[in-house]
Amino acid sequence: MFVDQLINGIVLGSIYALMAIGYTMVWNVLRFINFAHGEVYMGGAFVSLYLLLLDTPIWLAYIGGVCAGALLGYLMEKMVYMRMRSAPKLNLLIAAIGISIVLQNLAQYIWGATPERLTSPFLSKNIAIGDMMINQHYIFIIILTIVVMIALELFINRTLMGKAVQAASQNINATQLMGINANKIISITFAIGSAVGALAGILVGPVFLVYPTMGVFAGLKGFTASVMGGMGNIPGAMIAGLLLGIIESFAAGFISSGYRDAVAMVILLFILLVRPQGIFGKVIQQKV
Amino acid sequence: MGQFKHRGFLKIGLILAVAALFFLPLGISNPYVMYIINLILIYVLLSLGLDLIVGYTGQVSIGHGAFFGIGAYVAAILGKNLGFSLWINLPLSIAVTALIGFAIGFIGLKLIEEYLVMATLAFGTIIWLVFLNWTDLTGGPMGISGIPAPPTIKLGSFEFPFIQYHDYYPLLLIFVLLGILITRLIIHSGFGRACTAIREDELAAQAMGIPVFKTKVMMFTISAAFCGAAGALYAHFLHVVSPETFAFGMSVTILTMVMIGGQGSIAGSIIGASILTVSSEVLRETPELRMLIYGLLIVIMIMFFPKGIMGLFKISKKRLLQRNIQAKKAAVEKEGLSYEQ
Amino acid sequence: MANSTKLIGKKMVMFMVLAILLVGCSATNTSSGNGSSASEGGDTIKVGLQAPMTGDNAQYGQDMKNGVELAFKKINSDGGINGKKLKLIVGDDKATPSEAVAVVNKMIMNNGVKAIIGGYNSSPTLAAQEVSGPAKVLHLNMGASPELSKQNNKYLFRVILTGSVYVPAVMRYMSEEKKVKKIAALFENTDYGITMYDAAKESTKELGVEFITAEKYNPGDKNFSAQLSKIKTLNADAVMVVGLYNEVALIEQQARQAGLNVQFFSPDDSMYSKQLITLGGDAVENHIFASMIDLNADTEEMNEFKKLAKENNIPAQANTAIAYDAAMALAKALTEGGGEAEKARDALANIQYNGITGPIKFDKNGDRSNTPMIMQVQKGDFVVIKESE
Amino acid sequence: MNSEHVNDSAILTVTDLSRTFGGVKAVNNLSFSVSENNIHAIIGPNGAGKSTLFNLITGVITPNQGKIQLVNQDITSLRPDKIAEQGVSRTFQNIRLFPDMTVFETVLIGTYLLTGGKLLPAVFRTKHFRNKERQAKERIEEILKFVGLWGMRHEYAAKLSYGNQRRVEIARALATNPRLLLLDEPTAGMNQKETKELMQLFSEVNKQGITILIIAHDMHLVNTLSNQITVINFGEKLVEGPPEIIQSHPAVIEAYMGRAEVNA
Repeated sequence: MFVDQLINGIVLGSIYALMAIGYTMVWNVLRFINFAHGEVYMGGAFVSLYLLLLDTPIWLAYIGGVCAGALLGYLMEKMVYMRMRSAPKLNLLIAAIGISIVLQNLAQYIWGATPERLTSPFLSKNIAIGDMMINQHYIFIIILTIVVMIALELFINRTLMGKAVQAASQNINATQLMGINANKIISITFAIGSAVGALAGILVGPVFLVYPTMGVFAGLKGFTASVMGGMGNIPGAMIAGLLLGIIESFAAGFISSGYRDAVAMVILLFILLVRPQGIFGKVIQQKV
Repeated sequence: MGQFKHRGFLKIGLILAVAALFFLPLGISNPYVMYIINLILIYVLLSLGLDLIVGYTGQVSIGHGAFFGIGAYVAAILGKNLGFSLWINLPLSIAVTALIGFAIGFIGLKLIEEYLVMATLAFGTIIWLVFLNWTDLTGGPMGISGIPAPPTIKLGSFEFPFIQYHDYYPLLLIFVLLGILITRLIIHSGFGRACTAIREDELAAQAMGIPVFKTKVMMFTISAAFCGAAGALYAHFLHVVSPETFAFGMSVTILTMVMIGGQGSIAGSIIGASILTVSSEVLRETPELRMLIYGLLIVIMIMFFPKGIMGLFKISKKRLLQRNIQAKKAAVEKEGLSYEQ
Repeated sequence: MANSTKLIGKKMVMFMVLAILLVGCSATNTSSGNGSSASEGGDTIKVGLQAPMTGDNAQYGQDMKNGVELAFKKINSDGGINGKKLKLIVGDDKATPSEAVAVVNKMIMNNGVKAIIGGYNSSPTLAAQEVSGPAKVLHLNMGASPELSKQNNKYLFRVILTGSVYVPAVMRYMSEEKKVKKIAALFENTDYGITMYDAAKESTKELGVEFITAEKYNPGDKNFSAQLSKIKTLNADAVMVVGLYNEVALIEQQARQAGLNVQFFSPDDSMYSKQLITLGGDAVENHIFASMIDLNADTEEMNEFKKLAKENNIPAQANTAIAYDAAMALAKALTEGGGEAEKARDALANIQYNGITGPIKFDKNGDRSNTPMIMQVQKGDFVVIKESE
Repeated sequence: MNSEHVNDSAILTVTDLSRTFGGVKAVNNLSFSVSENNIHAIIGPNGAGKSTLFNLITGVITPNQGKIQLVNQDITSLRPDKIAEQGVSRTFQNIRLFPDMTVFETVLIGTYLLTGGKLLPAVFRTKHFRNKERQAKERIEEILKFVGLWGMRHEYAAKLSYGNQRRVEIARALATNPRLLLLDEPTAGMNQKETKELMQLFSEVNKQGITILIIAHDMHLVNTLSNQITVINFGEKLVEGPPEIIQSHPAVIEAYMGRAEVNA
């Protein structure tokens, strides 16, 4: 049972880590919680599902879903958030929640509310490791998550665009002064964060199904992970996501499965009160 | 002197208008419309409560749906299991909600801005999960139904039973008016002004001797108590409570009412609650599109009226006030008098 | 200054437009239904459907809606109810008690419906019948919970079988034919799941089987790994799942992934849907359950229903058929009632009607007395393995 | 402790006060005292730790070590509102008004200590409560007339001229009925006329028996207004004394005067 829960935890944690990246990247450039990120996760999965129905090859369908997620994030930014730059953060928050209501119900309107299973080439195969059986799709999730993390790390640190995104997270206004188009950076940030979020949704689709409200709790967990890792800290978010998944699985297995979702919330509270800069964050001096 | 007379008229007008409100049911034959009006009244109470902490004190909570739920569940549990009436349950609901509100405020209000938002979200979700999972007490996902109606009120030979929605209206109206009155009394006092000062500039407020944390916690507690009262009324009005009503969506709905109506404004709370309740009910005609349109409405409103509907009037009122002063100044200077009133 | 005034003016105009839109909507709304006191003035009789149209359970609501619409279409083309056409008002109860109360309120008071078909889930139905009962509105529901028999509501009828009929049937089959002794229960934490489990537990003594654990989950849960790994350690002979197809499919799939390979069964036909097989695939093969309907039955009624469904391009699901039956029975009662609520109720209480789901007649609790058959998922289809007695 | 700090008429006594920020000693072992009814000036170059000192006295930040006494009471590490309650009020270097309030409303906030923040009397409008409210409003009328803003009381404070905004801030501070008023560079950014008028106001405030501790750059202001000056640099006290002595002190000239001229 221990190993079972550990594997479940790592798989869940990979998903949370991928989700957390989206929250953290958006926080970096705009300092607000994009509550509609969970719907990007759902949207990506649905588009993949739809492409599969059209007999698209499975890899193309997955890539299509990721691209659709990126587009969704980009459009969200361009159509709503960009027009609210001067509005208080609270307004952005409400707008984000409004968008998430719209997207959830739009998905239901288009595709219906029935949960559907996304195909995975690996799902029906188990691998025996010792006397443990591990589903191949789980291994696929873990490997892909690691690949994405490395790729993202390389992008941020090795490419010019990545460095610009990083600079923007320090000070978006300064970026503008340096001659980098801030709006362009914000758009790119949304697109990348959303692409990763959509990927999370696609990976989860074969296991926990695809349905309009799938993003709600995934979003909350991803967001919790991003706070755990320290808002704005990308590697921190990844590790925190993994940690959250494992803690949650053990709590559900050994304490109570009904309160599974409460675990993340308790951790969130604990972090906020005891270490608001996150597990991996640095203390920032506030100037009076 | 003329101004005084003007004020007197206003006061009489206001009293007449409020009195007229009580006779509103006479003009409404459709009980469903009455039901919606009653629902609006409950939401007004919720918005007033949330506005106290969000609008007047500047501390944002997206967990107030949980306080609404605590009030409702306390009334439901006591009403269903012990047969207590609304008159006992209401004060108990308020007390329990205030107590929990105080505890949460005490822990959470050390945080600021987005971090407070996150913490209230976490608290709200945890409380909702308790509603959902503490099956022995709360009925779990099934909720509690069969909550008794308030007992018949007897005034001499007159009897006011609670059977139809028309019967609930005066009761709910009284509580809403009471809520408005208390809100007004609070905001026009040292305490209320302290809250506004905290909203505007915490550091400056503290330098004026305002105990910032204590004031915030107090206001948070009152705000929770308002929602608790609304919850108890809701439970005895609808006779059923179930957890999903008090999930994150409810917290968002109340906050949206406050934002769309206009923060820090009693009229705003009333307008916000009315718009969202009516649109949500009207949209029941198209169940498949209901939430889609509702969501769009929220996004559009928040994009185009960032200060809420009362914000529009506030701007024009401000301008009016200033224009008035300017005109007076000019007049006074013309007459060569010193400008003093 | 002028610029900002213009801006405010613009916003005011927008606000006005929005307001007019809303008021316009509400005006059409109130004119379409004119209070409960007004009798159906025109030539229509309104019937409400209380079912989950959005959220995780929306598929059930959609199936029910299809069935009722199919029946209404047929009835209306055959001349309606004493010359009046039936009109369906759809109300979304989101499978939750408070929404059910809200929407039933609206349908009765604003739309003036004479009868309600639904809901699908037990808890919302239990809450909603407290509104429809006093209003003397016929309420034909599809909830399985035995609680629904105890409500003392003369207007409440149940068109499916009650849990106290389903459960012993399947338990006896599992004990006698499959020789299971130790059963693990995994059920939805709602009126439906809890009462079904209680009924199952009651039947264990005479059958000589026992429940070794009772695990719960909340409706809408998607991750059952914690419950399943607990069950796995207990070496149960079989697992009884009380839930809807979404959950049953996921549970069995996750059980296979966790290496829990035992017989799964369910006490009733809530998961009887092609969706179960689409979602569950190989994992749901051999799943056993008690059912009141067999879509492969070669009866006159079934064939007619399937023909109608095909003509109207509607998938012939179990819930579609049951809702269709409910609508047909209701139409018969309304015809006999001749516009009077009391008479229609009495007509329904004494109805004798042969539907797709077998003979429909109600006992004094408003329950049907048919007995279920036992079915099994075999090669991606639902096969009767034991006929009803 | 040096004997020079013992001051019988002191309203404020700071002893061995230190505070570091990330290794930088913003205030280092600072001791001085402010005599009752004085106008005491603190001067020093930018970054000398003057504002940090004010924040320490008013409790906005807590010291790493040292002691702050108000008359005989230890106010070290008390919360800012508790210190305000003891009769210490302040203005801020960057004017901090309440953006959404009129002049009258802004100053009304200052009467919090008079009216109190009790809830039940407010809800029941007790006689006591109404009396206090009336008193508060009378007091504001008095203060606003005193600072010359009565005619502008209905205007939004943030929309006023810079000089008048400063007056609002001072009026708000006065409304708390302070014994000690801390002014953090009150004339920075003012034109000469405004500066002169404000200086006039300060001495009138002082005549009402309120001790003033003022941070200033403007040497002219310091010399004409104050009767005691403390010069600090790098968080440490350089010299202290009446204006005549400070003006000619070589260390001051070296550390401060040259730069002040550049600044001015």
